[in-house]
Amino acid sequence: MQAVEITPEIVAEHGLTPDEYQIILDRLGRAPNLNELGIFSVMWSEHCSYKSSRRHLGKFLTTGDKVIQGPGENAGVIDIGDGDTIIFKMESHNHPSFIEPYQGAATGVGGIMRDVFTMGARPIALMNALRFGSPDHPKTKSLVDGVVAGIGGYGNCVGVPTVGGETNFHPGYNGNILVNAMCVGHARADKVFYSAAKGVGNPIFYVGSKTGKDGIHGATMASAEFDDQSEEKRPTVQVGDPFKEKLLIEACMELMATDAIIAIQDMGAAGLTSSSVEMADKGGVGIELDLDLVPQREPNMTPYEMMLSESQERMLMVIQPGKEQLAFDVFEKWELDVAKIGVTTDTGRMVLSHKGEIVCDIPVAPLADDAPNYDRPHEPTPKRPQIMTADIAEPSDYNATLLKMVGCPDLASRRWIWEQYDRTVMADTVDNSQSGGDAAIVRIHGTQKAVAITTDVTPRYCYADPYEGGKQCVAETWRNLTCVGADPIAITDCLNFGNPERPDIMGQFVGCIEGMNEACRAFDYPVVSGNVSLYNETNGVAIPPTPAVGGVGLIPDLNYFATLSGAKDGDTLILIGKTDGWLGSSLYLREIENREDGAPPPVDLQVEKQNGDFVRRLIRDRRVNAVHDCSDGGMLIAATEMAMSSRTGLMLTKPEGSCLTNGWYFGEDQARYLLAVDANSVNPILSTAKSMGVPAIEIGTFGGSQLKADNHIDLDLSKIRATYEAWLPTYMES
Amino acid sequence: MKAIIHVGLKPGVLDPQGRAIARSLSDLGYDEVSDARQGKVIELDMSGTDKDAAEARVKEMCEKLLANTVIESYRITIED
Amino acid sequence: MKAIIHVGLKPGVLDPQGRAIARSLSDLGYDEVSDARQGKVIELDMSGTDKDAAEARVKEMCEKLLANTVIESYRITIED
Amino acid sequence: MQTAVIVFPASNCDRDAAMALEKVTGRAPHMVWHRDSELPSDVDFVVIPGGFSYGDYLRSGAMAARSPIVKDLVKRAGQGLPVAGFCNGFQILTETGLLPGALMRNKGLKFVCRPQELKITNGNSRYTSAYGTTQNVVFPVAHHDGNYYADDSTLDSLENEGRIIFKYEGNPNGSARDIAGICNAEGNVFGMMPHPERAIDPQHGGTDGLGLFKSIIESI
Ligand SMILES: Nc1ncnc2c1ncn2[C@@H]1O[C@H](COP(=O)(O)OP(=O)(O)O)[C@@H](O)[C@H]1O
Ligand SMILES: [Mg+2]
Repeated sequence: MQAVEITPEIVAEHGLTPDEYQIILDRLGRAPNLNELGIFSVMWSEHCSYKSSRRHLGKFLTTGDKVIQGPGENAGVIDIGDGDTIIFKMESHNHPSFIEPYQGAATGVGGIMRDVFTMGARPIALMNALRFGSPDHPKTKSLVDGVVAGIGGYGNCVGVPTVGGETNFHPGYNGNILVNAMCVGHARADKVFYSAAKGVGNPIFYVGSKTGKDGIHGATMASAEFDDQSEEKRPTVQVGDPFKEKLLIEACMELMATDAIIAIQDMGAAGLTSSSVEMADKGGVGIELDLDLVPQREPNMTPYEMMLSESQERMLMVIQPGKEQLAFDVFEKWELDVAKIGVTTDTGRMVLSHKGEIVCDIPVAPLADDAPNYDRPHEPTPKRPQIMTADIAEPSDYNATLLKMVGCPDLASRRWIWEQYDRTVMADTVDNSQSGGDAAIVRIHGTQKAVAITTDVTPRYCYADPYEGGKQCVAETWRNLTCVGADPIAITDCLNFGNPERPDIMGQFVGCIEGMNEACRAFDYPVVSGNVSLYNETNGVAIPPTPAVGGVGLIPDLNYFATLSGAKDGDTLILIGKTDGWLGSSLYLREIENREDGAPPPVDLQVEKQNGDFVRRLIRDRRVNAVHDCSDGGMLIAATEMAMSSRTGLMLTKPEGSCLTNGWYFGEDQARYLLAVDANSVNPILSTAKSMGVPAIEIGTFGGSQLKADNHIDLDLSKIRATYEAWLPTYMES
Repeated sequence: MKAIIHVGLKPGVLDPQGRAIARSLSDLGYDEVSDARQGKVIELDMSGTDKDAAEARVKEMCEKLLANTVIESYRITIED
Repeated sequence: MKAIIHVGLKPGVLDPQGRAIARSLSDLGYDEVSDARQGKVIELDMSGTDKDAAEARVKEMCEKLLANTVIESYRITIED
Repeated sequence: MQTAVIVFPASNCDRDAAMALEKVTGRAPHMVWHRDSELPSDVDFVVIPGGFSYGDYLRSGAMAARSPIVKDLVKRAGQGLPVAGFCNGFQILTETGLLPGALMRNKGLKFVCRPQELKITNGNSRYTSAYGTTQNVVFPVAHHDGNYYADDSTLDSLENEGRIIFKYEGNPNGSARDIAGICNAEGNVFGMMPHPERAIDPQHGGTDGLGLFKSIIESI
């Protein structure tokens, strides 16, 4: 091999600090060659080593009755009874999507699916959480267009329904959009696969697509702050092949049905390097690979390129000796590349050969164990003063205000997005005609059970107060699962932040995690998987802290669930939870008053739990016709969404003694739900609520074709709907 | 005038479409085909008569809209 | 040898992609563009040296697979 | 009654089609691999399922239409075997020439997934007889290339011969004459872009798809 002298410049180009390089020198007792340096650099990148976040992630509640596998594997695994498990995870593909929105988003979807099926689960649902810059920003429209097309292009082709997500616009994301994708899969409990390579002398198989020169250094790129030049550098982004992915899923499922696989790991960021190191490290074995045997897309690839390539749709597996032929047969049937490229050893070393030479020979343990683990300085975000509702002027025209709200970028209908996603493929999406709901409902094939899935975070709260915002995003997912009648079980997360080397950003990160964790503990709602994306920052301007949370719950029997549509003429609208009219950091304040300030609404976790448990009980007892929680935009927006979805008008009456009118309509007090119930169920529900200490009041009646509220609002529902549906398509087509 | 623009994937970028075509041709018995690539051709009808000026404009269109220069390269021909 | 195959929609078949391109270009201010069409180019790497024989084979490939003659027409060029 | 579903690489509605057939016939269909050279001899009805066979590369359905199994399928269809293609299956049927025309990119250029109202324009066909007096049904659509094209004389003869079985109410993709589903002259081969197999269970939001499967099964 040509000897490249490792200079300090080369070390720096690999994103390693002099101190980190010194550790490598100490461990090896010599200078690394370029291949070895490349391997250390990707293993110790922020993306793979979580060096800034690891110690804080350790605070999360990660265990519980229903947790089969918490963080640390490719995805989390929970028990949903009857021998069924649900396997899920969320992941970011922010930087690639900014550079090449279609392929960036597509490969994000492909990558997260592999994390799930590598564990033995058939993917059954996809979700996505998207944040774009201001609609006025010149790049936003084409980014939305490309990202949405990419998500659909990949998921639709593979044939996994994309059932929900969230989309926000804010200038804070102008230079760094967020594309977080979540995948949920189903496996039988005795067919869950793990990544620890076991045994010595066992064959290592490479399957899937060939290795090309795609995205070399992609993992390091995802950890480096953007500057304006990065658009010029135009790093190679990976191109996805959903057709290959579909074949890979079917082939893996077929081989997994046998006992041929000892361990399996997808090749994600840092490809062959991280997959082989992780398998070896977890299994406490060594690994020997002959790189000449790696299926290659281009001639003359170097060991460095092969080890660092991020070509998509590839897997690594340790196969039971004697079952090699079976593995070849299955992958050849599905027309995939398959090769035996190495064996497990008892040396604890990673040894790579290429054209008859040893091109890497390093101990495996330090790659993982000695990865840097920083305690970065962090400063708490200063508390903001509370804004008094009385200090916010009332709008002179509530009709116009409501129309402005339902037509604003963050509340307007997402139909233009979700109609590009196949939501009904696999024929287990429940209630497929309705996509504005609180949580998606996907049946476990062949049963009457279903999983409920939601993604949520309110970055403006996290920015105002990371700790309260962290509590809120977990609470909102819990609430959204409750709204459909599910038992919330566990979450995954995708923590998107700026540069962790800045104490204020690190303060946001720590604050959000601590708030999230407190909510997880209060609800017994552990974190089972997740992902961290740092350095989302351009020219020193960071994104708002955005810890996206993906919640998963179980509907044990599909005879008992709810959605936000289903209110009938004559039904009564009941509001659960207390309303103080909290307008600080609300959407109303931003959209109507042009102010982004004030403390966000506090989250009382005990009250959340009590109110939510009460609502779920009512759904299980089939005493409600429709349910929706109050979130962005407050009660009036939630009530309007319910009326639109149920296709019936609504007359709202503000109870005597309630808070000021603008706060009543648009306040974002937490722990609140709206229920549509039969008129004759009202009294029994109110009295049960009273006996349990749950605040509940009657606030309206469904019927007609108008939305009316006291003497403030009188609008045709069709007009509201037209405004609500118009914004996004008009924007995209302008 | 007419502008004819060929847009193809840059060398080294995965071309799943081309691969599938090559595979399918070989299944049909066309063994002489060893590889295939697929690209786009965009043909524009343009007013004006100055070819050089047109080419410069079309180049701009490619950079802005017609090609995704992160993964694609393009070639322009101007015809009368 | 290389075979280069241009596949385009037949005249009279509405080309929604071409229309969209023309519209986007005019939105971007390229008023000189009056119309646009989008087609495919397929490039095949082929063994052999007899150009005429190759052309005949490629014609067969087009009829059998590469073009859908209900809506598309094609043009073949063989290069060394 | 024995049915079959053909499985191509990246078919993705094969399981859904099988569920629908089993629900209506009480018997699991044969799942036939695209590389097989013959359909099982006992088959009475074949479904070509939706999906993205071969990634929809080149043209939707083009490569699947040249698969080994399709030769036998074309032969058997010519002998009168009922064959239905949904979504990608419809695209494959037009690519084989069993059905006329072609399915082009949606007029709006975007993939479109939504519950779609359809009008039954021929209630006497082998695929619609069980609908009785029902005139409109709702099936989901989910496709990128569903824009049906044929030249005017083909369209006229489809229309005159009663071979347009379903039309869209509110055209989602630009299809000529709002065509959603057509059959061949003999009436045994049928293709449509919407997905009847995703409308067979109340939890799908409706069961309008069942009538289509019942119709063809009863006709055999
Ligand atoms: N990117 C997206 N992909 C799919 N569905 C989306 C997306 N963004 C929003 N949605 C859907 O739009 C609806 C409204 O979203 P959102 O306002 O975030 O709901 P909530 O306030 O309940 O969290 C939800 O049903 C959500 O699933
Ligand atoms: Mg909600």
